[in-house]
Amino acid sequence: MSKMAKIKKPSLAVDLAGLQLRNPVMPASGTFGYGQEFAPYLDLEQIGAVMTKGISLRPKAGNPTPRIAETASGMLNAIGLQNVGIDLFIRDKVPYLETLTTPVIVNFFGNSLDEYIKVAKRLSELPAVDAVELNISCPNVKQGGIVFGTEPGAAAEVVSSVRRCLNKPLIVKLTPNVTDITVMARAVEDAGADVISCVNTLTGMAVDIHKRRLHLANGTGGLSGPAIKPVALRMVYQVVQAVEIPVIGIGGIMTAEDALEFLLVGAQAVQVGTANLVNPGAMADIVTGIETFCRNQGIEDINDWIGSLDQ
Amino acid sequence: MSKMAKIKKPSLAVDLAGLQLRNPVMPASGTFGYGQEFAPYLDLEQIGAVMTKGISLRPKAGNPTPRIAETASGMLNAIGLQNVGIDLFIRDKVPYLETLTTPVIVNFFGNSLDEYIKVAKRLSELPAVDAVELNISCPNVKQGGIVFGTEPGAAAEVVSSVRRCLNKPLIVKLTPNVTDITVMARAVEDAGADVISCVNTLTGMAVDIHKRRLHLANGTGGLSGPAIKPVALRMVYQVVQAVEIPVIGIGGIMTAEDALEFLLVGAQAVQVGTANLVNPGAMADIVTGIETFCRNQGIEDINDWIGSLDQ
Amino acid sequence: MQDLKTVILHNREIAPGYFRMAILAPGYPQQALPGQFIMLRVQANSQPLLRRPFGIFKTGTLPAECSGMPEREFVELVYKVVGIGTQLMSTLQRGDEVELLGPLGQGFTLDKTATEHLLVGGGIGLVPLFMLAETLCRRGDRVRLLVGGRSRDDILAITEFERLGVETYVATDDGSLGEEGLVTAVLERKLNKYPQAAVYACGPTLMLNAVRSICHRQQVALQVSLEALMACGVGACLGCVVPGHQHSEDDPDYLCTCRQGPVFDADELKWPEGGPEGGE
Amino acid sequence: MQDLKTVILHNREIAPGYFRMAILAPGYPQQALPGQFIMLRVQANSQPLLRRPFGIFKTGTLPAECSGMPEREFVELVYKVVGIGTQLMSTLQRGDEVELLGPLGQGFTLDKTATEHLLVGGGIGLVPLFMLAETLCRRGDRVRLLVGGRSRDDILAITEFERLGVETYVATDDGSLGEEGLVTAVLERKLNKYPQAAVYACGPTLMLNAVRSICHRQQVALQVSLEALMACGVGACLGCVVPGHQHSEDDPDYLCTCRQGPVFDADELKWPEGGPEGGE
Ligand SMILES: Cc1cc2nc3c(=O)[nH]c(=O)nc-3n(C[C@H](O)[C@H](O)[C@H](O)COP(=O)(O)OP(=O)(O)OC[C@H]3O[C@@H](n4cnc5c(N)ncnc54)[C@H](O)[C@@H]3O)c2cc1C
Ligand SMILES: Cc1cc2nc3c(=O)[nH]c(=O)nc-3n(C[C@H](O)[C@H](O)[C@H](O)COP(=O)(O)OP(=O)(O)OC[C@H]3O[C@@H](n4cnc5c(N)ncnc54)[C@H](O)[C@@H]3O)c2cc1C
Ligand SMILES: Cc1cc2nc3c(=O)[nH]c(=O)nc-3n(C[C@H](O)[C@H](O)[C@H](O)COP(=O)(O)O)c2cc1C
Ligand SMILES: Cc1cc2nc3c(=O)[nH]c(=O)nc-3n(C[C@H](O)[C@H](O)[C@H](O)COP(=O)(O)O)c2cc1C
Ligand code: FES
Ligand code: FES
Repeated sequence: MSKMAKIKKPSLAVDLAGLQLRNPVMPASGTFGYGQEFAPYLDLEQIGAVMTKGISLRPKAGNPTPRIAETASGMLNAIGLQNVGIDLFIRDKVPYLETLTTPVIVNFFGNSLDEYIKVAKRLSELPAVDAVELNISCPNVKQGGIVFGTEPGAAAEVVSSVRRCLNKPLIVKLTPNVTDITVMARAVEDAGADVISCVNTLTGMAVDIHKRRLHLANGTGGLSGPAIKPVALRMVYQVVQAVEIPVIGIGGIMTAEDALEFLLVGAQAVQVGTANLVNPGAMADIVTGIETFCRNQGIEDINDWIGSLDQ
Repeated sequence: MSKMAKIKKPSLAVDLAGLQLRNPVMPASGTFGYGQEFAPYLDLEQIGAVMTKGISLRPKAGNPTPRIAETASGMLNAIGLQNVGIDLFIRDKVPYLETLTTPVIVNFFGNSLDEYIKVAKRLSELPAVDAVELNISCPNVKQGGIVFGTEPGAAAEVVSSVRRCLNKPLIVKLTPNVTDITVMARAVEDAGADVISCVNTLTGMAVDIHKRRLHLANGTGGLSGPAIKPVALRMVYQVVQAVEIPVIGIGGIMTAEDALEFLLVGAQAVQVGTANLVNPGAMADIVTGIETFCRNQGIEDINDWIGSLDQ
Repeated sequence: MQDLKTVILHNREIAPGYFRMAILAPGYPQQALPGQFIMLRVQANSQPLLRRPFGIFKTGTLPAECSGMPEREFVELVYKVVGIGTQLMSTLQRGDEVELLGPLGQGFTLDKTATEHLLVGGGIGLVPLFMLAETLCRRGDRVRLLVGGRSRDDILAITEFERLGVETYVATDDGSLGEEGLVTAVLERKLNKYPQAAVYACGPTLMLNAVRSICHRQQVALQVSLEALMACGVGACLGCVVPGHQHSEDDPDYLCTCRQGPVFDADELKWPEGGPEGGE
Repeated sequence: MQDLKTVILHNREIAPGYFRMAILAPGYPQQALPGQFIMLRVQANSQPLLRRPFGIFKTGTLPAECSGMPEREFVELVYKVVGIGTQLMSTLQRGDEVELLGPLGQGFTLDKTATEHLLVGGGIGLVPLFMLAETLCRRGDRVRLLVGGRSRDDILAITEFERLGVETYVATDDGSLGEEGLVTAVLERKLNKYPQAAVYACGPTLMLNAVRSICHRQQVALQVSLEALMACGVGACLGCVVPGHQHSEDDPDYLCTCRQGPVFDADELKWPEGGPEGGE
């Protein structure tokens, strides 16, 4: 590595199924509101993409409280996919998103195949939306996708149905709560997914011995944060080996080092979730940290790092 | 609750498929050696049972190093089931175990149905062995059980085969790396398991960005410790609802509070794993802590606490 | 609203289990409004993972001469040790680093018509009332503080309220300070005497519920400051929601405690038997 | 061998990135043998989760008159800050609580025949050699310390060895202290001069490998102290194994660094091209 290489500003740009990202760092759905909430803390033009919380056909109230619990190096959430619904989203949130040059990805889900399709059609019409992420994996709500996300046939059906009525890149987000994630990955790839993002939260539970009851009103919740990083890394590694399409790594990414680990095992980009809640400026720190690492290591292009694990 | 109740020494004894334990706290296999290693730190007559590391028909060398990696509130291990094999176990380890009044449980595994059966037969002959725990769930070694542990049919076959040639209580240990643990639980219950213990480790991975390689020589490893407690609690809760036989809770138990959480959701006993590595006296502290809690709460008998979740 | 990497100026135990911490916080004296809160991160690693929310007790400026250093603006917290986060906080010392996100949320609305104000605090719930008292006193209104707690050790910072000119009334469960009984009994008496007063309350759910019943009956304006489990403090996670007054199973209406609260008009909230749901 | 909940007596930086910590440790002066180690837990919560292994640098007793307190036995560590655990350790102060498991493992065997002893330390690998030097000097043997490091800042505690009467030879990569070059070059010269010497080495894998080649060639006795990733330190987890000399893919023969080591006769170990496997 020459001294030259160390001095030059490294290129962090990545291509995600045709979507050009200035860097591989984007928020994970549900931890970044609709974007605008974070504008006071973060220059949204500095991250790779903006990701909204999950949108459904109709507004959704979510679960009763308590909805969150802290665990060792992690947190459980049982928000229950509370969201304003596609109509209010278009009316109240899209105008702000239109002002951004950063690519906008909308995460969405349905309670039925029909709902998935209806939302996908509405999203197709919106020029401000650069790609969509299909949540077939939320573990909180019975109809929120767990059926689609753990059964390859059902997953393939929803993916191919959505694919048919969508004119943008389709990211499919997988749940880690399965015996073999490569089976799910291949199923959604074959059904037409352009990108796979993984993982969503692990289903967990917290117990309050003083009140003799479960912490979360919903009983179970989704575990996220550093605690799940080892499981997420393993699954991303497996999925990268199993499919041809690009993979976005998610799970417990708090620092640039964490992000670099996912990229090293082959993720084309990463999503940052819980870290945004702990530190609203987390993604800016991560982007800067990746850049510094590349400069110090003489990596001119982040694509040279992606998947370059020494095996 | 009367003052009387607070003063009396609470009874911690539990019955585990006919096995009488003085308290519900025992080690998790692989974190307690063959027992004797811990005698300097712990009175083995103070815990509910002794559990050996997993034994196989022939000695097993395990994996190359590095075999362990620390993660956020957890650790990965890829020991690879290193053990002395059943012959040396009987020759070198059993004589010490015979001197204990504490019930002795031997964890074992095989690379094939035939090996499982052979080891089970040998263990049947040993009066020092009070019960056995069948590991169908170790994620480290390809032939170490992952096939048996994630497929209900295969699990049922090995359980019923072992059941037929065994004259002691049979505990079957489940892996958490499955889509629906209740399916596995019901399969092994129907096949003749007397007790279910869950969970084993979650499969994970750690990456070293400075060396550009995976941390563990084996690639993947088993995640244990506080990080996995929420997932373990959820699965124990689910299994307790799904089967009639007693359940032993395992996963991230470091303190008496943690143990009480598993008991509250219905575990009849608990196993302590990683905590033994951090603090060789952990189980003594946990037993004392449970006793103190019961005394303070006026719980005269731990069986009144077990499964008493307010739902 | 900013995220500051900053340092602790002091941190000391003021009563058994209660601490008071001052943090260097440029801009806070100008920005912070009564009833707002901050999210504090006290460790760099992941255990505990989340920041913890604390009401702003007061803000101020250390004069230059005090320390031989330039003027320093600070924010002050008063907290009770209840779990791992607050336990860790209690071990921190002057100069230790923390991350401070704030000021956050909607504070108290100063009632424009009332000139009599009854501030009702339960235990640590007294914290957000101090800046409110300061502001009301500054505009010349009459402020009374009604404060309840288990015993004398749970009654904090009374003299500081009195120095503002606030009349204080104390009730403790065991009678070890002030009168024996509930602070709500005091409230009922005072409301009989000052039926036009505005009421502001912060404390445990049961207390808030009782305060709400009394104010509802007497038809006086009530603002409450709620607590909720919070992950982000900025409206992103939706973990801290509380049912709004029109909330029903079929037509749910959730408000974010961190963004639309922590202070609410009592009428904005749903008041079931047990107090506003979600307030812990 | 005991698990002590105890306190730190002092903890200070002795060179950039290197610290020295004394811990109250009743019994250690009587029990600890040269080359043994301890497992230290520096935090009560789960991050970092595992204890960290450290060689025993020395043990001793603070006389009563020093402190106005009764005699206090202590153990002393010297450590380098490399990650989260050692970083956390570096922030600890006198009086802070730690948990100390030890003394653990098999230390050095005092060579019965040799009276010339060459102690070879690389960087922080010098730590377990001090008590060995003490013991050898006490029985009147000739002890020479050969120590290598990147630069002068990595050469620690030399004067303490010299006070024992040990002759010291220093080599640094950049020549900033002692001669420029590798400590193994010094070893070769010394072995030419003292061909009957026994060698004891602790340091990075590459250094140990080179030391082993030299000693093997010269047919002198060598003991090495290894490092390995450790979870338990007591032989329970089998995380710290190192291949024994007969180890092969088909007939594996693993030794526990924590229980059968950390000091091994060189002949007990497998020495592949890259040094003993598993030693990090
Ligand atoms: C807007 C707001 C303002 C607050 N102001 C103050 C204040 O000025 N002084 C003060 O002492 N406390 C205040 N609290 C409560 C404080 O945030 C919690 O006591 C603290 O987060 C507990 O952290 P811990 O790690 O010590 O406890 P944990 O170990 O996390 O939990 C211990 C117990 O505290 C409860 N708890 C945890 N987090 C919260 C929370 N966010 N709100 C309520 N209960 C919680 C848990 O359910 C558990 O029972 C405020 C909370 C909110 C939401
Ligand atoms: C028997 C023995 C004696 C030791 N004596 C000393 C000593 O006297 N002084 C001293 O400074 N260090 C000593 N070490 C090494 C010391 O244990 C590690 O430096 C320490 O555990 C690192 O902890 P950390 O949390 O700071 O680093 P981590 O954040 O855990 O890791 C940082 C880096 O250190 C490496 N590392 C982590 N743990 C170990 C380990 N157990 N052994 C080797 N490398 C490790 C990791 O692979 C990583 O590259 C000894 C190790 C052993 C096994
Ligand atoms: C509070 C919260 C809300 C979430 N909501 C959604 C959601 O609406 N849709 C979705 O696909 N994932 C959702 N997730 C999952 C995250 O997008 C992410 O997959 C997961 O948290 C793991 O990443 P992390 O460890 O970085 O948080 C949510 C996670 C959290 C913590
Ligand atoms: C070092 C190590 C070795 C283990 N070896 C075995 C084993 O041989 N057989 C087995 O059934 N489980 C084994 N386990 C899994 C534990 O018994 C336990 O199921 C798991 O660690 C979760 O519990 P914990 O979080 O309390 O550690 C091992 C775990 C660890 C950490
Ligand atoms: S705490 Fe996250 S939305 Fe209020
Ligand atoms: S560290 Fe656990 S066996 Fe050596």
